[in-house]
Amino acid sequence: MPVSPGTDGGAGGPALPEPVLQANGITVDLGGRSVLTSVDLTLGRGEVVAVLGANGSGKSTLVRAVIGLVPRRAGSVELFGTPLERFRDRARLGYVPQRSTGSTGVPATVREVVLSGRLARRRFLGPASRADKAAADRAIELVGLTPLRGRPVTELSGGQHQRTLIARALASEPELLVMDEPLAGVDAASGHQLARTVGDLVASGTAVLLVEHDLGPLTDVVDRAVVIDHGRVAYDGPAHGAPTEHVHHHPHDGEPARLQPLPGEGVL
Amino acid sequence: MPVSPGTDGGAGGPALPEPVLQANGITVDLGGRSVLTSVDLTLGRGEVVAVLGANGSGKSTLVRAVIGLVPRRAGSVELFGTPLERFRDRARLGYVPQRSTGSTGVPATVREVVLSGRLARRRFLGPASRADKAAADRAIELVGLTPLRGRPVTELSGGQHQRTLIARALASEPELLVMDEPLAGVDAASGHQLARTVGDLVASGTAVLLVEHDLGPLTDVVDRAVVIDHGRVAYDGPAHGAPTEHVHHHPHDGEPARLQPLPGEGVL
Amino acid sequence: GDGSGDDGPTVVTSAYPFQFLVERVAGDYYAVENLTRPGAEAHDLELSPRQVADVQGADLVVYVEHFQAALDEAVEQADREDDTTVDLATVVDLLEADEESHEGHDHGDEEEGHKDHDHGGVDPHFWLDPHRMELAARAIGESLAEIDPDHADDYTANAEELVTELQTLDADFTVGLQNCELRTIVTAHSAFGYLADAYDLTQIPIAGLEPSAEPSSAQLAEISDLVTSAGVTTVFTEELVDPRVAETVANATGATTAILDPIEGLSEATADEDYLSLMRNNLDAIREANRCQ
Amino acid sequence: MLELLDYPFMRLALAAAVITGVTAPAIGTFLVQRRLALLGDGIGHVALTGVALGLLTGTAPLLTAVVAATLGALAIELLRTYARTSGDVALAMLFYGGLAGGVMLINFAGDSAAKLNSYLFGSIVTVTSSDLITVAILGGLVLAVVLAATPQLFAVCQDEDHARVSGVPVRLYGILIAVLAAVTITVAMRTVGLLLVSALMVVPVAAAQQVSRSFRGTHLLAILLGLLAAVGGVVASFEIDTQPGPTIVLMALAFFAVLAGVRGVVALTGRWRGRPLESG
Amino acid sequence: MLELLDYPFMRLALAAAVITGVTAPAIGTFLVQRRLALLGDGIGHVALTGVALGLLTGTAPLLTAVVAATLGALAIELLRTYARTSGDVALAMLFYGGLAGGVMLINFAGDSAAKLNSYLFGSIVTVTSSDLITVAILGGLVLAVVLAATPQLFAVCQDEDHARVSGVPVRLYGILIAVLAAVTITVAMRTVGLLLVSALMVVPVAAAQQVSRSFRGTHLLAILLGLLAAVGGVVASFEIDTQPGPTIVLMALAFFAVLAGVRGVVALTGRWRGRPLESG
Ligand SMILES: Nc1ncnc2c1ncn2[C@@H]1O[C@H](COP(=O)(O)OP(=O)(O)OP(=O)(O)O)[C@@H](O)[C@H]1O
Ligand SMILES: Nc1ncnc2c1ncn2[C@@H]1O[C@H](COP(=O)(O)OP(=O)(O)OP(=O)(O)O)[C@@H](O)[C@H]1O
Ligand SMILES: [Mg+2]
Ligand SMILES: [Mg+2]
Ligand SMILES: [Zn+2]
Repeated sequence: MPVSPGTDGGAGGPALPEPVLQANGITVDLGGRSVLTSVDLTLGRGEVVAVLGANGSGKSTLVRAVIGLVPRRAGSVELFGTPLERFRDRARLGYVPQRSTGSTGVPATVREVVLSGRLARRRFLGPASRADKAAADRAIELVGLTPLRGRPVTELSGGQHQRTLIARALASEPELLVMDEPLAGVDAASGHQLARTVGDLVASGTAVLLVEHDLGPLTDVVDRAVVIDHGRVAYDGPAHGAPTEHVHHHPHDGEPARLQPLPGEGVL
Repeated sequence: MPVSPGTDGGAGGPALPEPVLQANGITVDLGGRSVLTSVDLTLGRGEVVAVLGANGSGKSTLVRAVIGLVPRRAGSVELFGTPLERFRDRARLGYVPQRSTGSTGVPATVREVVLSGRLARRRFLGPASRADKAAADRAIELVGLTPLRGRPVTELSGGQHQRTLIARALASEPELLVMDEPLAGVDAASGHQLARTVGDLVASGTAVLLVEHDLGPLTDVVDRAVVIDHGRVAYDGPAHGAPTEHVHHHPHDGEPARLQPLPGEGVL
Repeated sequence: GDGSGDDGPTVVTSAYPFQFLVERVAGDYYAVENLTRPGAEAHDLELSPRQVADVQGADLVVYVEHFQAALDEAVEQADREDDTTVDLATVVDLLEADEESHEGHDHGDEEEGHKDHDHGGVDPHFWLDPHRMELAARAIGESLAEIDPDHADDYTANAEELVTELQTLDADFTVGLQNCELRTIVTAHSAFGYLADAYDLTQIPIAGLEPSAEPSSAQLAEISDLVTSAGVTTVFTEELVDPRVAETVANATGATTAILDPIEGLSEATADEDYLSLMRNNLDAIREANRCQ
Repeated sequence: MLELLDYPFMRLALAAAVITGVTAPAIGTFLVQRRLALLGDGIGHVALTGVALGLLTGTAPLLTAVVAATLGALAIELLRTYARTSGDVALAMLFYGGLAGGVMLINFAGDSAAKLNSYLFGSIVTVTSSDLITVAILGGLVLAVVLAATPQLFAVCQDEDHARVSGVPVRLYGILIAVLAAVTITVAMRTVGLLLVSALMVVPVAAAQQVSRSFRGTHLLAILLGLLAAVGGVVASFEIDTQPGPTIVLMALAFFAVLAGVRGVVALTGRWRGRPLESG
Repeated sequence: MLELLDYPFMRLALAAAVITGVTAPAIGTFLVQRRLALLGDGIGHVALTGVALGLLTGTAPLLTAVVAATLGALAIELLRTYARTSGDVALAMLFYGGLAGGVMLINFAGDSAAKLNSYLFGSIVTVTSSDLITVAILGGLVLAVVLAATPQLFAVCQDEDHARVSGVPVRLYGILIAVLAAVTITVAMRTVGLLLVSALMVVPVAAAQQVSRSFRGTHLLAILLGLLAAVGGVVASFEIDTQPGPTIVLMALAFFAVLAGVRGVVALTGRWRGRPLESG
């Protein structure tokens, strides 16, 4: 149920509803290497956009750049109409990182980690409110970890850990949910459950930006696909037309991909 | 091209070729919790067995137990006819862990990490032989990382890192290759490449034990599937008959799965 | 330490030489509690609660202020009466820490900084000068007489007897060190400033007041040159200090090493000695090293 | 045992023990979570340089020590962020830099700085009432910040990226933790001793981890154990006539050993064995 | 500058500097890789307890120090393996346990242990020729082991699970690293000083990391930098009249600063910018 037009949201005319995410000309260097070059990305309310592309094409870097985790060399990002630099209303943002990052010296339970997803919504002082706890428990329920909520995250299986991170992002009840390979290591049942959850969120107006290699159960909820190749947008259009199986470079060469991007249109 | 019979390799009669892996009654406790209960697993030469099951069912624990990374409370494991405890010929074993484990304080390049896969084959003293280096480079080539082989592994994307770990396992030219969700985060092209590689290995007699939620491009090479549910074998039989989509427990209960295992036969 | 201090009159001292003085002057009337000398390691300058209680409960405390931080704090905290606390620093005249001996170290302009804190800059090893020990013995006698007037005469007599022995020691040093080929002593750390001052010797310390401080290489080279040019043939080391610094200088100059005891405490090897016998050992050692008649 | 309360200094020591025992693990838990368990000792080394600088320049040494310690804590955050160094390496550089710098400066400052330790190292049995006030104010401040900002601090230490996305000024909080730790250590080392405060930041947390499974549980249990070790250590040091600092530390280590043992026995005898597997 | 060679102790110091400068980073690289950068300092603290024990029981203090340090190194491996403690916490426990134990024992040992530091801390300018032989033998041993077992040590430090699957006796190698480090430190602290040897185990590695991208490159560059800092520091300390230990450490830190700066400048000016992206 996309609200804004799929292919060129925000660029069409001033009368359209303000896009949730508007990124223009994003250019990122990592370790002295040019990783993204002039990438544009727009996301409307209730839209689900999948970022596709080969390993190392720059998908994670792109989503990290639009939420401010990676510094840009050039380009601008607006979230809900506010430039990223001045964007304070962080509760509207949820993020699921690729692979887990948080291994720390003190144990923390699933519930504690998920509750930390409420951070941006909590009043500054005092313990978590009832609403916070309820939202966290609801998120845990959604990923099916309720029986494990008192378990330290270090004692989870890979997929359980991944689902904990999904729950943490859901707990903040975001209007823009950014997920970097959320299905990696997650079993089929949980994948379908996630697809249902994303469907419900979208119905309530949440926009979703996700990175995946294989959309699997999420295929049906995705409105639009953006294919990244060598740090550039190679395709931006309807999901069913995305050249997922074809944009990849031969593993042995160092040259740019040979497939010519066909912006705005599927090649399959 | 399976060499030993699919469903009951090693159990049929003494005339059969010695199984590559024979595990009986494996029982494992983790953190005071019973994770695996009396699991049997047999793998013949050139056989490809996929371990399937829901998150937390015990797949990783099973593969880690059969290669000695997790202590067993009960049960026996034989590799190439030798009890695991006395098994010294480690070069015959390759292992790809679920999610990366090695983040260390000193940088290491892709090539250095892959070369460490040759450890069990190297002569004790002196630098890596030419054969070692050639094998490492071949493995890097197989996963398509040749242009990145001098890159520190900390500067790789998620999928590139995963492929480095696959290359490390391939570098040892193993006769038993154990892979825990090797495709997680790997793009479609590399997935197909891995399937081809596994096919070639199997043709040369290598046995493969792999854990996956979605076999994807590997579907065709898998001979047999073992479904684990709540730490027990719920199915052991031809891959095409495995109840992948059905063995999962409802996320909210704490009870055993309701599906009755149908050993030796597919349910679909 | 038995803590309470009620089970008999006690005097607390902070170092062995003071313990020696009090034991001689107080005779059997007071038990002497010598606080274990805290080591130089930063973390362990700490007294036990019993020792703090001893400081509070003792009839008399004999110490040198600004020498052991932990003891200073305990004394300050105990809030003792003035006449039951003897700070020997106020009795004898303490020398500034000797800086000249390290030529090439000029801290002239930096001195200002230290003026507000009188902690640093003072050399506490006054007991190596017998004459200052006489003053300390008399002061202790007077204090004991004040707090225990019943036995005042005994304390005075004991103090005078000790002073006589110290005077003899002083005389022996004066005579023994009169005609020497050399007037320079090279010591492991600069503990012997008072001794040198009293008997017209020049001390070349290898390390500063803290024996554990690492010397600089240029300083070692400089001292080696000084030793050679002064014709010194013996480099002194200490029982309780690692001899390697002294040995390095000795090796570099062809000198030999011998032991000179700063008498900061008794070790296992010197358990049977006392202050007086140790001082005489020191005298013999210097006479031999400096070839005195 | 009540005999020890007859001594005013023991009453002061007990009060200081209560405050230190509670404050040190309260902030220390976050250090352990960030894998900077040895920050306390590192700060101590740098404070030494600060004192030497103070002596050289004629500034109040305690002030320069606090400044140096704070700068050191900032340096660690910067090294972790901008140079390719992990926390332990950044700490090591601080250690050795602080120590080497201190030793060199002392050398320049001359013999008069030899007693510089006395600026730095206090002892819990010689705490004065004005010391106690300082420690109490500082402890109250640290506890107040920790109580108020636990969710933020937890998030920052648990997963920096996620905290950043949640709008937490990650670097600011990282610096807050480091500076709180630095100030606590510098002030406390002067009153109750460096060994005591830096050990109480870590050992009770390690002990609590043995049996606790949640962050909150670990945090609270660590504070409780810190309190018990501090008070128990002061009492024991009085009874068995030892220095209170090491006694408290050894008591905390004993807690660790006991709890690790409990955990080992429970795991081995399999009290939980056969418990039905929770599904997920 | 050649003037310094006139003094026999400077010739010995230079020889000791060469050996320490090469040996310390050679083993230290593996400590950094295992995130145990502060192991050197921890071992030093435990060795203190060992010396105190030796003095108490009338055994040779150096022997008890080596034994205590080795046991301490083993304890760290055990804590990491069996207790829920990360490396830094295990190290911290060793630190504080060693220190508290040492202080308590010194207390019992009385006066004669007061100068116990001098049993422990040497200085590179007071190395004797017999010291030099000890250090050379030890250094040769460490280098031989490191050279022979680099692939195994690398694998163990990089990914323990993978090393175990490859048939490397992981615990044994972990212990080998710890014990090698413990023995090196205990012997070297007595001859060249604790600060020097423990800092040279870490700082050159951190410096090398700034510009090197491979393990081998880091290892070799660290050894080179260690050697340069050690020799350069001895020479500089002679020229500018400072203690050699801290001078060497500060020189190594200066290398770090320069290389970190070089890296920063290169990254900022974007020397690599626009370089075609390697595919993967
Ligand atoms: N260190 C641990 N301590 C206690 N329990 C653990 C530990 N590691 C895993 N478990 C539990 O053991 C069970 C099996 O874990 P395992 O990692 O084998 O699952 P899995 O089948 O590989 O799951 P996934 O598909 O998520 O990788 C899970 O319920 C998990 O929570
Ligand atoms: N820290 C870093 N320093 C330098 N280069 C990096 C760094 N991190 C990633 N890169 C490089 O940047 C490129 C893009 O990485 P990114 O993680 O965005 O890829 P991705 O599209 O998410 O791939 P994957 O599908 O494997 O997750 C890759 O070529 C990678 O090697
Ligand atoms: Mg990615
Ligand atoms: Mg798994
Ligand atoms: Zn002295």
